[in-house]
Amino acid sequence: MAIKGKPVVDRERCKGCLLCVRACPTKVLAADVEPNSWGYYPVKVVAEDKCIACGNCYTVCPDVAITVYKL
Amino acid sequence: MAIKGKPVVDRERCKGCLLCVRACPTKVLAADVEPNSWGYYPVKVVAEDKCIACGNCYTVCPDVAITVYKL
Amino acid sequence: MTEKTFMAGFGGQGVISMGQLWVYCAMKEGLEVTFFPFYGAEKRGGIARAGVIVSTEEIASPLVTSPDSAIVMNMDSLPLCENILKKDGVMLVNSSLVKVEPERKDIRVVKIPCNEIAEKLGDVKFANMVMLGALSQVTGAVKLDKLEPILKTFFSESKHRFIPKNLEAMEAGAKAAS
Amino acid sequence: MTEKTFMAGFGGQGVISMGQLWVYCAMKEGLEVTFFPFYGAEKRGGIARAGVIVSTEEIASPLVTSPDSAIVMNMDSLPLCENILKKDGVMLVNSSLVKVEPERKDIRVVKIPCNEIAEKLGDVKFANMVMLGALSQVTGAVKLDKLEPILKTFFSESKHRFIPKNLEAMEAGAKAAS
Amino acid sequence: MAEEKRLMKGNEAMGEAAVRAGCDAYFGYPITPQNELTAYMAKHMLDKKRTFIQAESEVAAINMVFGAGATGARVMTSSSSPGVSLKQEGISYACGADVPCVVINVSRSGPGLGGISPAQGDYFQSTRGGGHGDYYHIVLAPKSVQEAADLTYEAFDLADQWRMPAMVLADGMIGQMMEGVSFKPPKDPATRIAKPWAVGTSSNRPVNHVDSTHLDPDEFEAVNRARFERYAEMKKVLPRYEEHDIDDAELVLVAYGTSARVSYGAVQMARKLGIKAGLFRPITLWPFPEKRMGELADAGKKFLAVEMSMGQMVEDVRLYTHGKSEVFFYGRCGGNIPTEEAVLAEIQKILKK
Amino acid sequence: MAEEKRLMKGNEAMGEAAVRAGCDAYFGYPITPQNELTAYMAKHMLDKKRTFIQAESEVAAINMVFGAGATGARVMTSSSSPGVSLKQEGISYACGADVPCVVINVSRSGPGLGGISPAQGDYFQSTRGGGHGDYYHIVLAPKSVQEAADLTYEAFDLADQWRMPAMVLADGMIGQMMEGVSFKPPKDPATRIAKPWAVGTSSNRPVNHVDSTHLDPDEFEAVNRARFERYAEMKKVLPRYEEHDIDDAELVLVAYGTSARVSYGAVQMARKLGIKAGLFRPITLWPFPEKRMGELADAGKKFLAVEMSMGQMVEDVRLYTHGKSEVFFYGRCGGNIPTEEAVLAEIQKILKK
Amino acid sequence: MELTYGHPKSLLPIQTKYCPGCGHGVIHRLITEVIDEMGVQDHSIILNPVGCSIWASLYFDFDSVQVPHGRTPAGATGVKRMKPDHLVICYQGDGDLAAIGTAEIVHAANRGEKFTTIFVNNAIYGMTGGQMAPTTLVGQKATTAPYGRDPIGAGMGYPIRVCEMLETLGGSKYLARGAVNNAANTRKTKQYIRKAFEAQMRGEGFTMVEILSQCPTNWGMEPVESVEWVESDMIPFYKLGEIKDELAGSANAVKEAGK
Amino acid sequence: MELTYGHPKSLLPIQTKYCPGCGHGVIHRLITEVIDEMGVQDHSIILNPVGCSIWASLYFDFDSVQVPHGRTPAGATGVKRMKPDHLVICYQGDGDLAAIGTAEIVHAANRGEKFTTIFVNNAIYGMTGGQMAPTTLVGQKATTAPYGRDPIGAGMGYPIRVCEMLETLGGSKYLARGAVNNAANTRKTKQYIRKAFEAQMRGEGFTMVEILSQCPTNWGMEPVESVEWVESDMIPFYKLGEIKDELAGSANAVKEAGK
Ligand SMILES: Cc1ncc(C[n+]2csc(CCOP(=O)(O)OP(=O)(O)O)c2C)c(N)n1
Ligand SMILES: Cc1ncc(C[n+]2csc(CCOP(=O)(O)OP(=O)(O)O)c2C)c(N)n1
Ligand code: SF4
Ligand code: SF4
Ligand code: SF4
Ligand code: SF4
Ligand code: SF4
Ligand code: SF4
Ligand SMILES: [Mg+2]
Ligand SMILES: [Mg+2]
Repeated sequence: MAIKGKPVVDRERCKGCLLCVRACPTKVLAADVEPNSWGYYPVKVVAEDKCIACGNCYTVCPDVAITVYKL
Repeated sequence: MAIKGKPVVDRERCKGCLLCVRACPTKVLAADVEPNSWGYYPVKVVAEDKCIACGNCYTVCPDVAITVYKL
Repeated sequence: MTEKTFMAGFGGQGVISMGQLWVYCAMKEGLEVTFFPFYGAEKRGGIARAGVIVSTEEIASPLVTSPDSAIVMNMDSLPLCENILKKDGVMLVNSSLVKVEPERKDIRVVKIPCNEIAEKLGDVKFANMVMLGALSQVTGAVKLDKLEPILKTFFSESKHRFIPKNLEAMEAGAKAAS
Repeated sequence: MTEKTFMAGFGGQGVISMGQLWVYCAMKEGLEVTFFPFYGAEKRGGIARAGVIVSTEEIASPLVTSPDSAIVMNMDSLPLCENILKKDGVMLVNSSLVKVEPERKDIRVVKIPCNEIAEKLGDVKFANMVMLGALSQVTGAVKLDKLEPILKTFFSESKHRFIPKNLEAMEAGAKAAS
Repeated sequence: MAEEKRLMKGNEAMGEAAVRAGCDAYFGYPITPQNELTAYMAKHMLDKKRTFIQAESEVAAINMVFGAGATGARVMTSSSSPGVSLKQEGISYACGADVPCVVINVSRSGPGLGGISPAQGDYFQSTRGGGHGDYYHIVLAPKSVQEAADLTYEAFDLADQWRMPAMVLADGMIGQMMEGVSFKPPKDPATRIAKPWAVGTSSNRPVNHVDSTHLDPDEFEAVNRARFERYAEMKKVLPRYEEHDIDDAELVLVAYGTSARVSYGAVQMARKLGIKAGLFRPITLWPFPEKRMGELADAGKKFLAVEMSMGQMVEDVRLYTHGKSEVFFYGRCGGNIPTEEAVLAEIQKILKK
Repeated sequence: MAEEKRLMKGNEAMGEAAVRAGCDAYFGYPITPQNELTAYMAKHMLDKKRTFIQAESEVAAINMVFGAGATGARVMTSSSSPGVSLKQEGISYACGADVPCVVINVSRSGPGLGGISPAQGDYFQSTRGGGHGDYYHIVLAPKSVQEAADLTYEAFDLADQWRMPAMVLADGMIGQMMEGVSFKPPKDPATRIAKPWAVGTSSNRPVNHVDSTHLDPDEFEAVNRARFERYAEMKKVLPRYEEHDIDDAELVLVAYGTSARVSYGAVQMARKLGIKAGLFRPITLWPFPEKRMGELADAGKKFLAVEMSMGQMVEDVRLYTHGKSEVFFYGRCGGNIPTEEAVLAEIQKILKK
Repeated sequence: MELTYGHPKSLLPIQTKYCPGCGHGVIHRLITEVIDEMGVQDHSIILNPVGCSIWASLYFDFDSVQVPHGRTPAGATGVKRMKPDHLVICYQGDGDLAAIGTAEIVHAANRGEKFTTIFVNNAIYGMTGGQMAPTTLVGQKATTAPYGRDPIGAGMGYPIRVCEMLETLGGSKYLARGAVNNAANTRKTKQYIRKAFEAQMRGEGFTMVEILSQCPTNWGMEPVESVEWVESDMIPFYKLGEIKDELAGSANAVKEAGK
Repeated sequence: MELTYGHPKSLLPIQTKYCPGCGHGVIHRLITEVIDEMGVQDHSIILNPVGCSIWASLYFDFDSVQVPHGRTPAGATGVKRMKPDHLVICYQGDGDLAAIGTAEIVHAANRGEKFTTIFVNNAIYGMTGGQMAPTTLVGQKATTAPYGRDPIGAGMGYPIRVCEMLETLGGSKYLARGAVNNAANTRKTKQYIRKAFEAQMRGEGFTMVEILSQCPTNWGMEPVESVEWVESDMIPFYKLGEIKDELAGSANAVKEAGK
């Protein structure tokens, strides 16, 4: 059975660099259209069910704005 | 005919390091026993006829205290 | 005449350019000017601030401490401006982003929905030009009548096509404030 | 009592050691002392100079400017010493190398053939010890009676065998000066 | 005909002035708040096929300056406080070898890493020779972008004339702010003073050595004394200052650079309140206008030194008023700039008005 | 019981004193006339399994000192004039981060490369903060080999106590000459002051940062002001000086280090001639004994500053006598040392006797 | 539900002042991950450089020392000699390490100082706003190389390969070059860091991990563009991998592998 | 009778202050021989280092500039950029070049500055009286390494091979190592100097000749012993020869040889 994961984005820490979006093999993440209180457009989880808990998003994130759980 | 040379030592410039004595292939030079006015014991020419004008003495001398003529 | 203005906004809102254009126009109108930006530790983001002075006299301190006018481009800038604006000063507020009222009652508040006006003109980026027009209208310190040629030297060639929109935005701001 | 001595000679004649031993002995005899060497730009060769002061009082300037006594170890040092020695001062001359007479007439000259005496003892290197003995004899400022134990700490173990000859040289110098 | 006024940052204006003054070579290392100056030089010196080098450090930069200056070229470096500390050895060498050059310090808050905001804590370093040995060099303190340009332009001539480094001490405010500025025309290289002492200039002369060492102490001392005679001459002809409302002033504010601007504002405010305050602004920090200072002391003035420091120039005010006057001090530091209001309050406190 | 007197060079004596004071680490770069000190430390620190590093430069040395000092260790560096110029940035950082350390300057003649002979041209650099920003540090000036040892020994405690660099400013004469010296017993490390601010000391506390930067100007200013309060406190308790024949003196010679020795000789000669001269010798150059200086000025003395420089300390004499006294200056430079005779002549000239 | 990728303990949960996409943030996290894994948080001391990472002491939850620009290796030498049982990290930018601090890094490496240098090579001066660094690529633009780095005409020099230069020195024991431009490189970089830290704690000589790091702001790029530029332009010149590995541990590893 | 080996014209006939047997004197002569042969005496400028050769301006009969200890390459950069048609010589000792001046030599070499460095490696600090240099051999005694240079126990570092380090830099074009301990090596060293000077005048990049040189005084040896120690101890570690030769001239030479 494929591993399932759950990424959690901290909207306030995220600076919207989109490196995680690029790094995610299964396109779980995408840019939000609402800015956070710093004025950045953070990412949001758009396809949680596709997450395979690979940790790429966490690994490339410069702001530790994503944490990943294994289900 | 073998080349003949004539080394000329400037007693006052010579600091008596003896590097030329070491470098001379034909043992033309040797230390003097009389010091110069600086208190150094300069070298003197002891076998001028053996000089082959190779320039070794000049070449190693740190004080340009020897010049060599070709006869 | 001396008009000291304090401007603040989110980094990226064009606060610095707004201040520079303000003093540039003033200089071309024969006034003495100084412009002083403040930078935080952040390279990007953070609050952008500038103090500008235009005057018919030699300018003493270039530091804007109790400004005659203040520009509030976003929420975070409001407390800064309230804190510093002099009694009876005028506060120009970008009401598109600043939804609360200033607490101080001894100042005049002019609200300009800069983002909305700018968006109507096609791009929220013109918001600073909207505010510039408003500032001119409200204070009368700088006429901005030389803005067009100035924008030509201010912008690189490739951006000259945006000049008409910028002027439009400025005028829209002036109108909104009148 | 204060005795200021200026010492000069050819680099390698042991002028520095002579000065150091002089003040070392003086210190052990309970006197205040200072020793100051001068170096030229040369690493080897050149003139070696030192100014030493021994005194029953606290020593003011460590600089020896008009010494009570001067030691002339070689020809080149003669003008230096003549120049600096105070009126009525005593000049100790190594007559083995210094063949001319000092020009000044207001000083006392004591000639010691240091090199010859030293060579008689087996090595010209003892010349400085000969002069040391003479200095003690002539000035009476330092008795040198603690020289032997001092030489033990001054020389490295491997050179201790030369100590007797050094003492002999010192005594021969004293005798030559008396 | 005067050129049209331009709106420029102080840093850029100093760069343009240097280019016009005929700067042949610029050597610098990045540091805030003077980076626009280095960037300006990069662009404009390269455009003009002159020498621009981003040195590996401030130490390297000042020694490149030394080398280039030794050839008789017009050379400049710029930095800010910590970087200027690193240049102290080199500045001492340039002073010891009488090599003209221009050094700009856009000073920031210290000590240590401090902050990038404006400050005036480098007054001692600049005017007392932060490096080793006995020396001084010219120190010019502009109060505006225009003056920053003018003094930079002039610094090249002064350096050549007096054969020494000329420093422009501009605090971070002067470097960072924009004002209108118009420039002097570019210098004709032919007007430059001859430098027969320079290396690599001609073969029809005895060799030249540009150095700062002397085998013989007496010779060394003579060279130093000759330099101090030059200093004495400079003290006579070079001091420059600006005065406002001095004549009837009870309290004379003494300030340079940005703090002089603030003080001027405070004086104006005071006058409006009928308080007799005036401003004395030294433009040359070295040589300090000590003669005028003494005259003002003799005239019975009180003084208030206003600085963006914990009190450095105030020592010169004390020194040159010879204990004849009451000398007060008001200073801010850490990147804070005194406000006109605070200085006014200080004036009122002192004059009890 | 006091140890037996030893005959030592000043440089070696300072080394031995540092070892006894519990110096944990020494970092230095060779330079004449202090080389015997570095060599002494090499041998004795290695023998004691303490840290000795011949750094790649003076800049590296002072920053090694900073790093080691930040851990709370007792650390020292030594150099001579040009090398000390290179350390100015680092010293400013140490002052800004309140890192205690001992810096020895065996000063030589300058400016520039200058010469290896003794001089006192680094007074301004030492006492006014040759580096950037507002700071001072302790400066101790020994007059003899014994005092060089004593002050070095004590410098470690003072540095720790006041959390700042303590500099021993010994001219080349003090470093090079030999005199008798007896030493204080080695320090018990247990007597050291606690350093809760140091890094790497314990895990049962919040983290420690040893730095000199502050994001907020107000916070930065507060830190600076607190440091200046410490300075004010130091000015009250630290100044130290020696006096000779002051009471009835008409002319007070002011001198430190070697020139104080010379001046003492001149005073003795003067007294023998019935001339009323005295000597005031500051031992702490910073904080300068300004209070006592003021008292002497009030007592109507004249002053003659004697320096191996073109006149630096004399500025402090002028400053702290507040224009009340005539202040004269006699100086030599370039490696020349004033003679007792010349100073006496100067005394006679001034007093017209 | 298990937290597999969570915030490292020794990294404080504070918003950094770095620009969006900046490599410094990733590198900070890697350092703290390794420290957490090794359990040495309360025995770690970092020397933060003068550069964009000057405020790193706000983020790292262990002691720090902050010395002048470029002198971090000298400072770290002082720290480590006094605290040999601590993990001492010398964090440096490319201006800091390869320009003003050249002498300090060369000699610390040559002395075999037993700390680890984390060398952040972003081919630019970040903090001061985009000046040329010693590692700036040929042709790359910078405020002080307005027409691109020009080694020949303007004499601006060539990009310096620091690992290769330090390789020539006797005291350097482990020199590796990684990148943080994608997940794979980032993971490998973490391994290098771990290897270096472990070697340090075993008391081996000088260890350094050079990390190619994106500076979107001063490169004038979007973050995503910038990580691609690392791949397309930087990595071809600055080859990734272990440039020098003379660690005792490695020899053992090799031996074991050979069994 | 023809004077075949006579005093070079551009070397003043003044007794030097060097110790008997010191290599500096030989090196001075070689430099001036080449200058005379090239006929550039009145277009030569030398930068003398702070070291035993500080007084070299007394001996060389052409212009000189004297900058602070270790900063000669920076000074020479300034000189050469202003006087590109002059032969600019940067004379440096091993303390000067490889310790305090590490950053300056690395970056001058990397920028490809068009002057020639004459690097006198005598494995010791001569002028200051025998302290350890970065080039001091392992085990060699010095006043600051009283028990011999100890890279491991005392962390004193390893002898640095400067040519090999500078070889890694893009701007260095010619790096050779010679010695003046006997006539043959001395002659070869002269050839290296000539090649470097000629390349400089052609405007090629950075050129340097490292010269192993005896310091009898601080090695505590007689001069003859000292030249033998160069042979027995220095040369095995510091291999003689042309370490890097990317000169255009050389390529041509190679081509021509291949005809
Ligand atoms: C002595 C000194 N010189 C210059 C500076 C200015 N300065 C601060 S950071 C920096 C360089 C930053 O570049 P880098 O080391 O590459 O770090 P990055 O910001 O790119 O991470 C410089 C030149 C300084 N603070 N001190
Ligand atoms: C800033 C500075 N630091 C130190 C010195 C002292 N100093 C003079 S020469 C020298 C080193 C000489 O060694 P090297 O460069 O090897 O030349 P050598 O004498 O061996 O030819 C040193 C450290 C100085 N003059 N200036
Ligand atoms: S853990 Fe992997 S799959 Fe899941 S969101 Fe992150 S990158 Fe995508
Ligand atoms: S990598 Fe991190 S900061 Fe960047 S967009 Fe994704 S979550 Fe946000
Ligand atoms: S030229 Fe040759 S043979 Fe003649 S003396 Fe010199 S070394 Fe000997
Ligand atoms: S090599 Fe020169 S200095 Fe040495 S002994 Fe021979 S002639 Fe004299
Ligand atoms: S400027 Fe560059 S290095 Fe600095 S924080 Fe921004 S992206 Fe990072
Ligand atoms: S100390 Fe050494 S390098 Fe210096 S002159 Fe003497 S032998 Fe030559
Ligand atoms: Mg960088
Ligand atoms: Mg050497």
